[in-house]
Amino acid sequence: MGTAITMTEMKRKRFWMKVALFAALLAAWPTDAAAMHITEGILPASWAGIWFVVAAPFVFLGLRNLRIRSARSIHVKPLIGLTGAAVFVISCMPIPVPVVGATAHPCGVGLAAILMGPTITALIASVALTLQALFLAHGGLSTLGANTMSMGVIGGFTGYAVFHMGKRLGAGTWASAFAAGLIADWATYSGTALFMSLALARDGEWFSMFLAIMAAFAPTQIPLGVLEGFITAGAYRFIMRRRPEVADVDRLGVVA
Amino acid sequence: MTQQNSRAALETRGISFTYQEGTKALLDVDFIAQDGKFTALLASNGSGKTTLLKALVGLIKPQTGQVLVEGGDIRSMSSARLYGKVGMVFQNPDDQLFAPTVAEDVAFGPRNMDLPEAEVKARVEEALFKVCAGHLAGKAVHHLSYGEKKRVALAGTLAMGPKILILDEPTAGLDPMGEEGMTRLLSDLNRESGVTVVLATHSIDLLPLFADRIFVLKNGRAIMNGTAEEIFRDQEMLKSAGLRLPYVSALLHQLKHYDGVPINGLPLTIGEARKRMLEHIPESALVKSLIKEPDDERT
Amino acid sequence: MTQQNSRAALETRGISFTYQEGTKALLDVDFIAQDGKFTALLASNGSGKTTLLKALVGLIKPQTGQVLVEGGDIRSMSSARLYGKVGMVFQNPDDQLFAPTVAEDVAFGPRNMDLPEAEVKARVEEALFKVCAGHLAGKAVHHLSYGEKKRVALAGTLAMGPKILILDEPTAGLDPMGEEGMTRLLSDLNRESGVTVVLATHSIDLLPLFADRIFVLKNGRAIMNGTAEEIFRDQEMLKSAGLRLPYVSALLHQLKHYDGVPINGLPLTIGEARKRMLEHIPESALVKSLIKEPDDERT
Amino acid sequence: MLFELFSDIFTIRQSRLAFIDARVKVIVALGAVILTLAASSPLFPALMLTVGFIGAYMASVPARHVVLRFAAPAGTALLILLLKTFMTPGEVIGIFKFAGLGMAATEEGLRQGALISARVMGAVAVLQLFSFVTPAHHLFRSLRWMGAPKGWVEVAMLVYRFTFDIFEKAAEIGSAQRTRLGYSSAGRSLASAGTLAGAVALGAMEKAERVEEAMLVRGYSGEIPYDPPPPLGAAGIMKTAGSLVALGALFIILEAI
Ligand SMILES: Nc1ncnc2c1ncn2[C@@H]1O[C@H](COP(=O)(O)OP(=O)(O)OP(=O)(O)O)[C@@H](O)[C@H]1O
Ligand SMILES: Nc1ncnc2c1ncn2[C@@H]1O[C@H](COP(=O)(O)OP(=O)(O)OP(=O)(O)O)[C@@H](O)[C@H]1O
Ligand SMILES: [Mg+2]
Ligand SMILES: [Mg+2]
Repeated sequence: MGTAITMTEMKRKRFWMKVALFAALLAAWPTDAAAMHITEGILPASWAGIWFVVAAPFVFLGLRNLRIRSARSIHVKPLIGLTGAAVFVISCMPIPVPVVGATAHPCGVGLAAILMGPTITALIASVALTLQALFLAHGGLSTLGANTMSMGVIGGFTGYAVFHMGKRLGAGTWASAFAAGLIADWATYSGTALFMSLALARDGEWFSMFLAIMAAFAPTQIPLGVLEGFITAGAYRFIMRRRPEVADVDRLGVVA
Repeated sequence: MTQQNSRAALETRGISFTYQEGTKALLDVDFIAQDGKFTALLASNGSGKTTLLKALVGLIKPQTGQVLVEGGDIRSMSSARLYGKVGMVFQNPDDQLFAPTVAEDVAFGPRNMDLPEAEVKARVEEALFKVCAGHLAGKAVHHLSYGEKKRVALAGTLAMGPKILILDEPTAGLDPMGEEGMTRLLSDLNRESGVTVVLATHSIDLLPLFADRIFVLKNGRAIMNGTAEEIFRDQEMLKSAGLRLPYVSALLHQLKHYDGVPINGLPLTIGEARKRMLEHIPESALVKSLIKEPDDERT
Repeated sequence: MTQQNSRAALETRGISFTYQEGTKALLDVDFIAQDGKFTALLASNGSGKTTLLKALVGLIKPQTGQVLVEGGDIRSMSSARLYGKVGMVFQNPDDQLFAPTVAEDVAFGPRNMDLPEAEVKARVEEALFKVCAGHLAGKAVHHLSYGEKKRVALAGTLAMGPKILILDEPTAGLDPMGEEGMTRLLSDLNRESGVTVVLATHSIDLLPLFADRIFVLKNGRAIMNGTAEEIFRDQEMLKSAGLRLPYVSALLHQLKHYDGVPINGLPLTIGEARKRMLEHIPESALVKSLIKEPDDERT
Repeated sequence: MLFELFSDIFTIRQSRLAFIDARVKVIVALGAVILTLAASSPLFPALMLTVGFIGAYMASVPARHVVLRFAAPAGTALLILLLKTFMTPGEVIGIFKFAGLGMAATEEGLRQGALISARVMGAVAVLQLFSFVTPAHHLFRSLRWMGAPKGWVEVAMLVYRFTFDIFEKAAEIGSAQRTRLGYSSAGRSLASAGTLAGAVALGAMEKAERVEEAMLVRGYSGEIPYDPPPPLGAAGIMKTAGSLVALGALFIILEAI
């Protein structure tokens, strides 16, 4: 496979056939594919370190936020701990993906971002990812920085932004939450694909690698993102209908 | 209804279940609930009651053994068929009310059965009426009291029209009136509507006394089954299972075995106990003037 | 300890509390718990027991009235001082165990009191010993059974060395053995260690009988208070508050008022009831051969 | 399925590794992961994989559980191997027919793929062995001792503690929905899953209020106190340094082969 620029028609066709092969492999693998988190050991030490450095400020923003809000009101820490645990549990719910017939897991960051705001979401994501890496062998410690970046930061901030943009543009709460869940999920998976391709590819070929990984993840992630949109919207609507005062952003949210 | 005999509505044959991390919650349990009868599982905390009930409705799959509903293995039953026949009410009502309002919540099951909307409405109304909660239909679920939530949760299952009703600790957390009301409700459902009732409880003084048959579990094993009289007669067994006699029976038991009053049998209810006690009090000792007009508070 | 009389450990003066959405949960409640005594709040579901207990420890602020702890208004007390004196155990143990292990959880309170680590360790050990849970120290909280969690939650409060212990439904959800064990534990703490015990319950047959004084709530009002004998003598009041007699008393009550057996007073416990019953059974009717060697199961 | 794996029961079983000071284990495990990632041949990672399996066996972790935990990373490792083998330019060592198309495997690709796959499996094995023999609360205590941000550790402790409770609640709600046919079609499943997620999140927020009250009456004033572990001590330092030196030596030897 040459560089993307010099690809002939034939090579291009062959490239996509290979992508299809990997997609089939991924879908056929009995456990849920590791699309959401970068598995331990994939990133070379240099890239692992870079993502730690990039993600750290966001987690520290979350910590700062936590500290400021805790100083103001004592209930914030248990509230964030409990809501974090809930998001963690939700992200472990098995969702049957219709197209490929496998089950996958929602990432839950869309919901987390709506309920808790983006920086707290980054903090919670780093915690949940650590626990997952240790007790579930999902993701990893060396890839914690990259995973926090793709899930907590990219997923969290896009989810939050989409939700509030949607509401500002006059879309209903349901539609905004749906979009937030969907976009946060897809953003997370694009981030993961981007980081993996950057690390795996040699000079010049990263774009084709990126496309290949994206394509390999697509059969599960595209429908999963839609499902996650529905779940996020359903969950948010449930909370709003049951206890609208609880979902008051100022209690949990982070625009502090 | 209680006459038509000995067809098993629910049956387990030698089921065992071990939780993923190693707790052996059920060990070779044979359980039978006869059609139209009232069957109770009586056991102390952590004996496997909830686990057994979950196995009965296929929510957990025993590693060995078989679960039969009306003679058919539940593994070969579609969930629509199974849950059309068997309804389950869980212990914590907060975990089973998921619609914003009572009426919507009760309608959840019937709607999922693809019934026409008119039929759904009728069923919701009927179910709420049965549990004396008709006036709650329009209320928001989280504004209900605990006792009300318990009754609405029951209505949500009744609305699906199950022939077999399984309940986990239906009276736990209820006050005396709630406890009595729920017990009467279940007993009526069983006697009047012919619903087969299976329930788990660790309360002793009221609920089990209504059961046609009681199964006692201990550490995941069904160590005994029989009528209430049979079960409570075996004090050794009760003690080993961490249970005790109903208070009234304990009084009469002590009068007999500590004081030598030759009481016949082992009365379980207040009414029976009164009769037995009067046999030993000379007519001459009774004071007529004490007797008040009896009201309807007799149990 | 129970001799030193009539100093109020806890007192409310005309407190009323309305929840944000409008439920009037407490209405002009006067409550007193004497120092060193065992005081019970008895009421049906939703009568305001939990709300009152929370007001006693300052978790909710009554809109009117005063709460006094050892004579001092709690509004003028630092939380460190207040919670050094008054400990509260909530109903659901899962909500009050927040550390990963039992020992760490029990140490939470003492550490917040800034005690030196050696003292913390000693207190944790002692508290766990008191609730018979010494062997659980190293266990993960989420691996405990329900009864174990209840006892550990109590230990977490005891470790802070409170002179006043407040408990919300300490026996709810426990099986017969657990219920009895918890009741005995609380009674021992009260009698032997001199801890003032205040608890809320809607179970009737065991816990309230240990109380020196019982307060009955109804719809947020304290409608009566007195000794167990006084409370259970007033059947009208009990009925209106949705309560009932203990089963044993109900039997004797019915024998008296439906059958005319002239029973003295209103026995509440099995032991008392036995004595009263024997007064009416002629010596000649007793059969000595029935008497077994009494074991320790008498209540 | 995923959640069944989330179990710490094995760390409670007694094994020799479980008794080692958690701080030593944290440092050595991190060292092992870093060396695994730095390896330029699959040998050192393979050694770590072996050590991981032997350790799991010593800690009497059921084989089924080990297989379950390794399944997903193994899938990823295989995928990487294939991706690399067939998508890296270089000297072709074989052509495989797939769907009428020739796929060229290259030597360079195979080499790179094998290395990355080995790193994945080796690093995962190190981490899993660590979590099999280290109770979570020891980990939290070590992290705090090592100067991890207090807020982070506190949140992690709460998340860890309540995950189990909340999972049970989620399972209960799911069961209640199931018995009322909430999952009897795709549309209903989706609606039920949304409701479930909402009920779980709301339940957690409501629980947080009760937890906070329970913390308050036990003197909580904003920070969860902890008991700092004693200094690592000469023995601990020796153990850590010894293990790291041994790992380093093995690394150098295996890299040289
Ligand atoms: N999800 C679970 N995972 C692991 N072990 C469990 C689980 N649920 C229950 N157990 C264990 O299985 C055993 C039986 O539990 P079960 O809930 O069936 O008892 P129970 O009789 O219903 O008790 P209770 O009266 O407290 O409700 C107990 O030892 C319990 O700790
Ligand atoms: N957080 C709350 N918000 C609004 N209303 C509440 C709240 N907590 C309780 N209530 C209401 O206040 C009243 C008293 O409740 P409380 O919990 O004090 O009763 P209780 O006697 O403890 O009942 P139970 O025996 O069921 O525990 C009830 O009507 C209840 O619905
Ligand atoms: Mg149970
Ligand atoms: Mg209460």
